[in-house]
Amino acid sequence: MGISEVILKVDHVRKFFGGVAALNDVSFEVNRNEITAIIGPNGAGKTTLINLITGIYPPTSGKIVFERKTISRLKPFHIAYQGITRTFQNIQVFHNMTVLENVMVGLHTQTESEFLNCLLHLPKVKREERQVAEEGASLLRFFHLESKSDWLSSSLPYGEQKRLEIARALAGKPKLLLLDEPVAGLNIRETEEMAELILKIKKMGITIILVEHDMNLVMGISDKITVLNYGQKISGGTPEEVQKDPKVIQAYLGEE
Amino acid sequence: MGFYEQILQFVLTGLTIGAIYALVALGFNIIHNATGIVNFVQCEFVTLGGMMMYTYYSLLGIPLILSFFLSMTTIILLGALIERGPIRVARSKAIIVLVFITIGLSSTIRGTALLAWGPDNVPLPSFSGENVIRILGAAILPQHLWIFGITIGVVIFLQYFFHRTLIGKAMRATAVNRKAASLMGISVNRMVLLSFAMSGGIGAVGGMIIAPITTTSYDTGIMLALKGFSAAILGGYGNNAGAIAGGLILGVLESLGAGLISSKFKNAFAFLILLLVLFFKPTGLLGYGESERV
Amino acid sequence: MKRGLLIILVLGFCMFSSGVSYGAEPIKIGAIFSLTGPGAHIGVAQRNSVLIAIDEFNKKGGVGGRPVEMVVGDDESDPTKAVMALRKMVETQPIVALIGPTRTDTGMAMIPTLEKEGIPTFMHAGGDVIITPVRKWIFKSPYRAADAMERIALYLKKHNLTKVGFLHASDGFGKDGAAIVDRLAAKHGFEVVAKETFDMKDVDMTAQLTRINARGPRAIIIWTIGPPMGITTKNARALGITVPLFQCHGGAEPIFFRLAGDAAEGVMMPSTKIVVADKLPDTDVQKKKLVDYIKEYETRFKDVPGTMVAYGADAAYLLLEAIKQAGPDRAKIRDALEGMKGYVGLSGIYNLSPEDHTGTTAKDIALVKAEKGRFILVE
Amino acid sequence: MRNRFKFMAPFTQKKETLFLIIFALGIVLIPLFVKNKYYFMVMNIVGLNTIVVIGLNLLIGFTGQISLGHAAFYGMGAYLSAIFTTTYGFPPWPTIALAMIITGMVAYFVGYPSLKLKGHYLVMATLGFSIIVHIFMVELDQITGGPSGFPGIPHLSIGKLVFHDDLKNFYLIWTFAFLCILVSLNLVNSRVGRALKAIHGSEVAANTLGIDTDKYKAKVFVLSAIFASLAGSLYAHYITFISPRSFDFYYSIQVVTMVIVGGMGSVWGAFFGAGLLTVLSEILHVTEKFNIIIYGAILTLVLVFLPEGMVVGFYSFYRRRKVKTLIEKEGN
Repeated sequence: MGISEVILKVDHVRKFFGGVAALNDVSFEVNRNEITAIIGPNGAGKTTLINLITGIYPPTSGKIVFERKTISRLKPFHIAYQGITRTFQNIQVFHNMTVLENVMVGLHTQTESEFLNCLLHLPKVKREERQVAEEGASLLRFFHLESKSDWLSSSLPYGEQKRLEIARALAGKPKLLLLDEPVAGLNIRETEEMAELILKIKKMGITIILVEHDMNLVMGISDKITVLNYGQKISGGTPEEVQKDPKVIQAYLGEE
Repeated sequence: MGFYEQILQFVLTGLTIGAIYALVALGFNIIHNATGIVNFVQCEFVTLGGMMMYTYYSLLGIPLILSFFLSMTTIILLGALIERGPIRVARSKAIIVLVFITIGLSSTIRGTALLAWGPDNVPLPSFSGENVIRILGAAILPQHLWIFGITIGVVIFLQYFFHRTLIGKAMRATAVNRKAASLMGISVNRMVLLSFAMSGGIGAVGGMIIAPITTTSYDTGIMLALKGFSAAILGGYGNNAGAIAGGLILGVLESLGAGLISSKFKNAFAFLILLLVLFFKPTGLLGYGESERV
Repeated sequence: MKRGLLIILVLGFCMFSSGVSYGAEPIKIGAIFSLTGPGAHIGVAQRNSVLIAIDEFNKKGGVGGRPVEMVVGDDESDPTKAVMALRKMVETQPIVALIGPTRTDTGMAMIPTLEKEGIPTFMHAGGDVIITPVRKWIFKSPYRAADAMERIALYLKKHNLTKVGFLHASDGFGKDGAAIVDRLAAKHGFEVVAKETFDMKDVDMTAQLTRINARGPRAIIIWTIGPPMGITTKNARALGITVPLFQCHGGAEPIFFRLAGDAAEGVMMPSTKIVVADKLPDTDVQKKKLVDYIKEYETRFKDVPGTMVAYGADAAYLLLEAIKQAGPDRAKIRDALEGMKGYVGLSGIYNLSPEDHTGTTAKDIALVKAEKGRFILVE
Repeated sequence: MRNRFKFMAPFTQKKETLFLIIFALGIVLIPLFVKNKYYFMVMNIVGLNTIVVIGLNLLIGFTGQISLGHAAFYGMGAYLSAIFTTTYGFPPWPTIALAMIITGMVAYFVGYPSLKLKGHYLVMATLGFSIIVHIFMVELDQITGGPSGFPGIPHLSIGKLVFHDDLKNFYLIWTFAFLCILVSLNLVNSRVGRALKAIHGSEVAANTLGIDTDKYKAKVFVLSAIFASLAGSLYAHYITFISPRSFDFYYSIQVVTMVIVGGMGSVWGAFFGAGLLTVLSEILHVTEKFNIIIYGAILTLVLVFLPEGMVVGFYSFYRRRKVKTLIEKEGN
């Protein structure tokens, strides 16, 4: 493997919740245009890590650097503007909006009309609206959701809601996309489709962090894997290296 | 009356009314912890406590003590009824919808009370006479002692209930994490039902013990409850010890403010404190009673 | 869909507008009271008081055989609703005059419309702002607050009580009183040593009374109506305050005893003579009228009339008398009202004039004292 | 459980233009059929309430934040206009704008700190604030006239045209109501509108998509306060008398009920809610005391059984049926 550029660096990060350490001194790096998986048993701190990277809460100590910029004290919306978007473990599509509108919200960082312009519906807003609607529609085509674009998102079946959430995250033209358990609850066929989709996204030049329990998926598509247990990083490397690591086998694979 | 006697007088009256705020604040907390909502029917629990006692005692001639417990039971049942009825039936369980439902119910009950008892204030007799008691130059009524005593009783009962009984512990567990609690086999619905019943009972007690001093009417509960809520925020919303501290502090501050600064803006004090706490120390004096969830 | 809603809405309006048509026989007068909301406990009693006056008037033959009919409206103690109720009445009913409303703020809200439409109006509201400056079409029946307090001042003077504590509600009525007490202090040579205020919804006025008491007043005047009358009295007694307590001229109501309980004993207040009618000397010109009225009120509403009832009834009596004299013509009724002299009412002898739209003076006011659940005449 | 709380994106743009035209026509045509001043007054109050409710709906219905303090902003508009024009002789129209600016700034200071907090703290902050404002209206009687109210406010005028009767005020108030509906529709069908709805849907998700949720919540709160202030100023110049009683807690509850009955998240629903409840409370006048019960009962029943509100509720029922038939067709 050639020399790859580091896009995200997690540096000695700790996170305490009321004295309990959810993450304890975790460091790892993510290379540009790779798929990096984070795995570990339940309660290992995977989702906490994603929440820290996307700024849901700040780390207790340590820092997170994205493209040479420290982002660990930024608010989530700032981080979105830096080019990081995500999906959620428990789907967070906007139930009160249509499928198309959901994706259009995803385009928020790509547009700039503010209150006053919108109230008066200035020509600029009109232009932007048209552009946003078109881009949204083309994204929906990419995700095979175009026939349901004016459905209320809550009326979509589960698998399609998952796809919609990814579409929405992708709309923000991220450099780094974080997927929190994208195939949880999907059947085998849907999981295969999702794997293809993730690889397709990678081909678009987007770096991906993947939190997942499905080992077949993780081993199949990841370039690198970081393994967490009880809030600590216990292993890291290529899928082959990780699979051989006795610590991982003991802590994780041994369980199953 | 010298300056220190005055101060003592303000503090004593402040503590009395503060005890009522504390009871109301506890009522708010219990429901908040079980459901996450602000329950506006708390106002009516307080009102109805006094009005039911008036009905049982003054209109039906039932002995005072019996009236007290009858009235409390009635409001407990009402609380349970509200949970079993509108709150559980509601098609949407979104917090915003549930809060608004309690606002609607509050209005409905207040209107019904107006029909049933009319707009006039009605008196309740003191529990034991009206002979003024002098403490270091300050004057208080026997009813004030009843208020302190009963409030302390309620607090001790709650302390015991939440920390020593299985069902109380289950309620605390539900407050901390609903999902985990239900996985542990705790019936969340039952806990919510219980919380409504308990808030009802506590609110009713507050309404009953203050009524002999202030008289009571179909809408007395509103101001008491809103200030009780301020007390809950002051102490840290959801935190029971905070509710008691918040109530007493608010009562005393209000009384001192009215007495020493100006009685003009007496009612503004409580809400000013509410705003200041929200702006500068939103966790209240003693912090949240629950952990943060994302 | 939306159009459907619009149609429903418009239909709704049309249903209103179909209106009700009556024969032209009865003469209509409007009456707007606070039947609900914070002013309700007074508004309902006042409606009752007016009902009696009108029935009595009709029994005596009305205006040349034409009965007077009262069209009742409720302002919900809300100024906006008051104006709406008035507009509705003006548009749908041929009223020649208006009685009410109950509250000062609802009254003030209605004044622009009343003046514009030219409707002679007898209000029940207590605030003197209603008739200061004198407005062409507006009269009011309750005593001027200044007259009522002057009655107390005379007592203070007589008993040489020169240091006075003043406690008042923060509503319009209470604030009027606060201004008046300063004027009277200068006039009658007493000193206001402390002045405190409370909100109508307050449940405890101990702090304010403590402050007042600390200044060593020889008498305390409390200026409010409704529930706070009871609470302040109770609080004062609880603090062990023994100096004479005065409540305002709206206090002499049966409910005062229920609100204040044992603490009521000895509290004095200016009042209409209605609460002490049976104790008046037979020479009193108002006595017969009062006794008859009370009997009628008690049999009809199973309730003891208080001082507010007298104001309500007088507004009606005066207006009916004017209608009788002038016929169903708004301007003539107004002129007749203004010319009303020496009319013996329940609250006093009314002498209305272009300068005086209330017509009573401090002389008409009785000072009464609460004693064993009844009011007695002090002097 | 949560996804049962459904909103429909109720109307398409094309339909909205049609409704706006019908609405404008209605404003122009109604005076041809209605002559009774009382009905105009009722409609004018509906208009004023509509302005407040539309603004409040942007906050409650679209963004999912609860305010129980809009009576205070309504009152601030009314009092600021009354005091500046009557006491200090300011020209009325600029004063209305000034009142809107002041109210907006005050709203920002009240709203921003509590909107940053998780949970429904705004409810209590606004409630506390509105009680404080009410106390100031009552206590600062040198300035506000205290509880007896503030009389003698001038009518608005444009050149020689004085808006002194119900009909002229009808045109004035409804022109503003129309404009408010127009700009609100613009807003909700835009980037900002979507951001607000997204905050209602999931605040965390909205934030991770680049939406500055704190700022948007504060801004929409300010906007809703400004709408209320405008309505308050118009009210003051229309009735020419104001008193604290018109701006108390009950008014806040009333407008919130209108939002909910009309439908959270529907601009037209706001108009419907304001109209229905204002007219209803006039009709219910007959029943006197039952008024407050009926209000509460309507609020409760609508929320329990039609949490989307009546307009959106019925509409989404219709949509759901349509979607169902579509699915069935697809199946064939």
